[in-house]
Amino acid sequence: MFKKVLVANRGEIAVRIIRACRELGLETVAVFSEADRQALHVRLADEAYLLGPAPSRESYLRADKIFEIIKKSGADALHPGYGFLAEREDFAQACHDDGIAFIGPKPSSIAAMGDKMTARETVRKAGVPVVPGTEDVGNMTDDELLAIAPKIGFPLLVKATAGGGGKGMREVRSLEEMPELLKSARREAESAFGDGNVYLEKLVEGARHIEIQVLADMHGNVIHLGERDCSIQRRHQKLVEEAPSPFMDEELRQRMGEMAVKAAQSVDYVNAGTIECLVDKDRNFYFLEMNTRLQVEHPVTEMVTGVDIVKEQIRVARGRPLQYKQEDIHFNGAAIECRINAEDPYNGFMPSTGKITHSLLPTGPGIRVDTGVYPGFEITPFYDPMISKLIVWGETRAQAILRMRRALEEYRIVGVRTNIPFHQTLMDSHRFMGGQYDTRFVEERFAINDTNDPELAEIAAALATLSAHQQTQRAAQFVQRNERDTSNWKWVGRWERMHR
Amino acid sequence: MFKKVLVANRGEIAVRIIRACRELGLETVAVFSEADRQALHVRLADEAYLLGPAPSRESYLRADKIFEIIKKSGADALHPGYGFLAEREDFAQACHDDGIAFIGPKPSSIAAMGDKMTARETVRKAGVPVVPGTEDVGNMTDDELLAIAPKIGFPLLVKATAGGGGKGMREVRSLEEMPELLKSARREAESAFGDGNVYLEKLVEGARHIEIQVLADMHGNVIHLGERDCSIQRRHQKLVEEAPSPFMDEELRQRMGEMAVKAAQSVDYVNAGTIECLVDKDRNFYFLEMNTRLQVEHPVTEMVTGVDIVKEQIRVARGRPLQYKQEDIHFNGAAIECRINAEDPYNGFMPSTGKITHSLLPTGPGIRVDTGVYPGFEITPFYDPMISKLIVWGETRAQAILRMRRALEEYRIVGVRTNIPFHQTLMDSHRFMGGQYDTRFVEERFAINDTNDPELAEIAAALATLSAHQQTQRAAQFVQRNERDTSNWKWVGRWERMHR
Amino acid sequence: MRYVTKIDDQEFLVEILDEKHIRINDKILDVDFESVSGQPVYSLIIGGKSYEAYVSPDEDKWEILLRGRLYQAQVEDEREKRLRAAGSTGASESGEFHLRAPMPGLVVVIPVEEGQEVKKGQVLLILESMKMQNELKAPRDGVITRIKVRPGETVEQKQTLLSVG
Amino acid sequence: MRYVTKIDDQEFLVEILDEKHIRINDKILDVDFESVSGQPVYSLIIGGKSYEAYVSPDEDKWEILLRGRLYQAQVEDEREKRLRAAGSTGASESGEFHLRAPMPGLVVVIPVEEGQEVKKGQVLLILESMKMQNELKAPRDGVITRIKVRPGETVEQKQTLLSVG
Repeated sequence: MFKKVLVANRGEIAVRIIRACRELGLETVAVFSEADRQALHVRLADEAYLLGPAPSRESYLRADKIFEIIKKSGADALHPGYGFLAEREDFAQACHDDGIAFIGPKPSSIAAMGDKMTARETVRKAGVPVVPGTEDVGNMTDDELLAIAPKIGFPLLVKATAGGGGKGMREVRSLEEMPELLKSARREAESAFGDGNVYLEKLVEGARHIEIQVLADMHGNVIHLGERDCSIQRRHQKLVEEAPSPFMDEELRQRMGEMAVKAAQSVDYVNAGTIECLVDKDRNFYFLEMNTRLQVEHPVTEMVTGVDIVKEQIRVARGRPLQYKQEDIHFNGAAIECRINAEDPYNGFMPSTGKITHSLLPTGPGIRVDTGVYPGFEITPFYDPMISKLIVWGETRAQAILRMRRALEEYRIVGVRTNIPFHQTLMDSHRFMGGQYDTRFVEERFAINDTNDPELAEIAAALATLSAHQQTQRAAQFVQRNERDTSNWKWVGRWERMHR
Repeated sequence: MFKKVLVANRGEIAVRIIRACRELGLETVAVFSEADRQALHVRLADEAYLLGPAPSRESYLRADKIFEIIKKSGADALHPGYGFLAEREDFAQACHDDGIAFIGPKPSSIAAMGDKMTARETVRKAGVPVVPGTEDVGNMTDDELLAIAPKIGFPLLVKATAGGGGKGMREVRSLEEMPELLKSARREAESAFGDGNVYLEKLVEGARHIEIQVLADMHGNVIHLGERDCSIQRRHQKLVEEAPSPFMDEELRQRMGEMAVKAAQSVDYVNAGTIECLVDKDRNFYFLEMNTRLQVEHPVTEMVTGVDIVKEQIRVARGRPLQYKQEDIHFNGAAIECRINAEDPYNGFMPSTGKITHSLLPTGPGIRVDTGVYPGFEITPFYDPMISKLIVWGETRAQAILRMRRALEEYRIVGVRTNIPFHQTLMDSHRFMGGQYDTRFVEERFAINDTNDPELAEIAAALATLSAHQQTQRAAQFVQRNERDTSNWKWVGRWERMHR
Repeated sequence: MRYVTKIDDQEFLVEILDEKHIRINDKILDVDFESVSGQPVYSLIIGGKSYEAYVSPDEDKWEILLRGRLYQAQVEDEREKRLRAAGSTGASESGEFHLRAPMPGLVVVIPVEEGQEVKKGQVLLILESMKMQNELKAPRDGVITRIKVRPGETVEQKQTLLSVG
Repeated sequence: MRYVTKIDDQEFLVEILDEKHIRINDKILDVDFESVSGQPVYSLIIGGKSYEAYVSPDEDKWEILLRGRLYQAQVEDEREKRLRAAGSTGASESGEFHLRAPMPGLVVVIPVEEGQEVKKGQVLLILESMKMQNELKAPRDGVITRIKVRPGETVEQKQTLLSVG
């Protein structure tokens, strides 16, 4: 039974894991890059060790350094979080070889699901439906892919076999544009995963992205915690997730739940994992991939089931049987998560960096904020732009949406631009409220709010004018004072005070 | 059906109510004193109006001003929160007379329960057990009270008939000290409630303070939401509340629940209210008083029952029947609330004022923070020192305590002293963990942590030395630079920069 | 002090009467305008209504983020406006456009060449930052006059990358 | 630089070796010491362990609030300490004590008079603030030498209320 957990990650998920460990009485070891000395996970952990310079390849991806720190700190378990080393079979294997409990699945399960092509084949053999696409396993050249593409039919998706999080993914509408898109997909995949291999999959249009959370222990028990609807995406990046899916009914939930358990069993799965599916208008579902790790969006499931997924991961990794049987899992109310990214929704969602000078978190009943940042912290260009997750729970989906609206309206982050206005517009949109959306909704049928509410425009005009006036007045005062008193040091003193 | 709610309060409770209104689609009107222009309730409300200068008597207690603002804003409902005008029969009546929905009980219920002596008599007649004490109703002189006291027996409590929140309450151990204590109790009661009248009650020793939350609608439905244990008090001020009580069993809960419903019915109660009781070692319970309003500690009940008490208050005030029947109320897990006060636990819990320069809220699963303050806000001496409430939920009481510990450890408030270290010591105490406490625990058997952990003392020494060293170095650098470059303006510029 | 403030195509005549009153077009309103915590977040109570917004200057405009909407306002005092109206008659705004890095990052690809004609919305450069490949696009039609960086180069925020004439 | 730091009755010999190393008594440790957000909150990573504490000067001491415990430390550099040891021999600390208002408030009652003897812990003054009546007590035995305020008077934070000789 391990006692000290190294958290091989950063940001909100490192904080989330440290909190779970602390609540279970386990010691925690944080690792950090030079850019993250003051990051929240470093501040909250019992121990903290420097990995290296800011870029991930020189810090959070340095497995060798992490093993050094494991030795130095005496950690006997490791939680990889998501991203970075979370889905590296060799890394998980190295943990096992060193007698370190890896809080995640077996290396063989990671391998089986990590290569997306192999995964498709494995679950297909277990009777799980998959999206039509390339069926051979192994690296394929551009020429091979270009030859197969017409057989699958357009539109299709180029996807990284080592993929995840939408990276290295491209939509292809015709054979002509395919060579260029293959190149950029491989480039992004290479940069994100160190593996430029890609495969093809039919693009299922009008589909929803629905995923099933599973939990499995070392004693053969596998349960599912229902679904999350993650169809609100932009450039294949999830932006909003909710549980339950407004599209779901009990019969489909049961069918998909059984499928997910079967898929997990097909790779002898242990710990928490997620089966991602596309669900078309006719409620046919297709396996997309399995994420063999904790997901960003796990809190929505926690809020409707009451299960603390991270604590359960840790218990399972300690060899304990699952605390719950399938029949213990009940769904209560509705939860929604908005990913708050440091990016400018009014400027093509361009990432925004800088120091957070001030923030005000929404709080109160039914609100949870998972964040790794705080006022004074600097958002650097080295990592993911997601700086926090705002999760709300309501007795009904309508109440959750209303609560999310008020929480978004309250949330202040000063110093970087955020996509909060995007979420506000989304929560106001009738299609979202009606649950009428698919994975193309944001890109094809949604625009950030720029309608001109005449009353608000007048207020905006007042705000701008008062600000401009204040600026003019200050400048005038400065000149006046300067005229009154020109002794050098007083002048400088005032100038300094004004520019603080 | 009203549409615009004036919130006649400030601080965290005003924020709590504004949030509930917003989530129900109701407009909100805030009122504020000159000290509260930048308070969170003013920032979050749809409308905001100045009441007057900082002292409560010139602002939040000015019913006349509030009625002016009701007219000006067109508000058609009023939520009084707790304290201030919440339990003033005349104020509630004036609302009714003006056609304003008062979100609370009928004036007659407030009156019946507001005079604590009358309340005792009323519920006693309805068969509810009360603590032995003065039985006559009406103002009593010191001489009368001194004559009755020996018959009740010492120790006893002097209590304000218009009381609440421990104000105007004094413990009396002997007849000799009684005259002085009567004087100070009357003085405090006069200052807090504008009514110096007091009565006497036997002091039940070794008792727990357990209260039952009730909800009643206009259609004769009355239910209870179980108990809260509020025995952790200092100077009769609640500091920590939890639900369920570790002392409770199902049989006692049922008996007390029935009693609470009966007590509410005895005054024809509508809306949310709380029956406060003392429970002795032998599980005998005695009615203390009924609070005819929302309580500070309502969130712990919300977290274990899933009922949003404030929203339910509003629904009931709109004439709707209760959403829940008694059999719909289930208790899930355990919740604890710590009241975070701006006071110095290392200096006799002396109130602490000043500007909050920085804060970091604990967040993550199972945490709720209800607060009215934020970085940049000034804590003034005019109002209650409670600046926020930290509430946690856990699957079990043990998990809730562990979660509260990690949340308290994370919570940072810079600029004022807080009682967080008190709560940390409490959460570490074996007696609290074991549920072994009564209302005297904090004052008689508890000391703020000052044990000298040798490892931590060494760290403290390192921190102090490094801080002192840094200060010395800075001063030295300043002298050096000044020697190098003595031109006036640069000198001042540096000095200014250093003292920012 | 009288100002003319323009949002989209709408003009507001705003007069600052004193510290607590302004006139917008024909309405006189009570105002109470304060920065929150010394930040570019402002609380405005106007005619009893309470608003809070991010307000920041952006070159010659003010940006106001209010209730999830972004407004861009041009504020001129009346005198300035009269002067401008009397003087230059709507000078052409088709000068050279300089594409600057919106954040620090790594130049991945520059799919255009100097002298090449480009269309509005065409990708001019791909910049990697925060693990994302960000496409920087042409704000209008034009010709690439100058490219100042190369693929593989690390650039600072606001560094000029290329120019469109 | 060598310091002698005293907490309660325990002395620690702390030597600042360089920016990243200190010696405490006989142990040499890696340190990484930074203020968080420019606040009097410090993050200290020492020998791999991560701590965070509020650190603030309080007259001639340092107060450190660490993991829910308050430590008071006296830091002297070795030279100072030697000088002090050589010089004055533990001067009496029984000078006049000035009771100051710990916060702004209203003086309600002063149950003592000038010239009166008081015991440690005896109530000297009741100050109303934050709706509470706060009892200010004598920190030691003594005699009231001077009372500077009256009941009903509003006082500022740190204002001297009375003196005990």
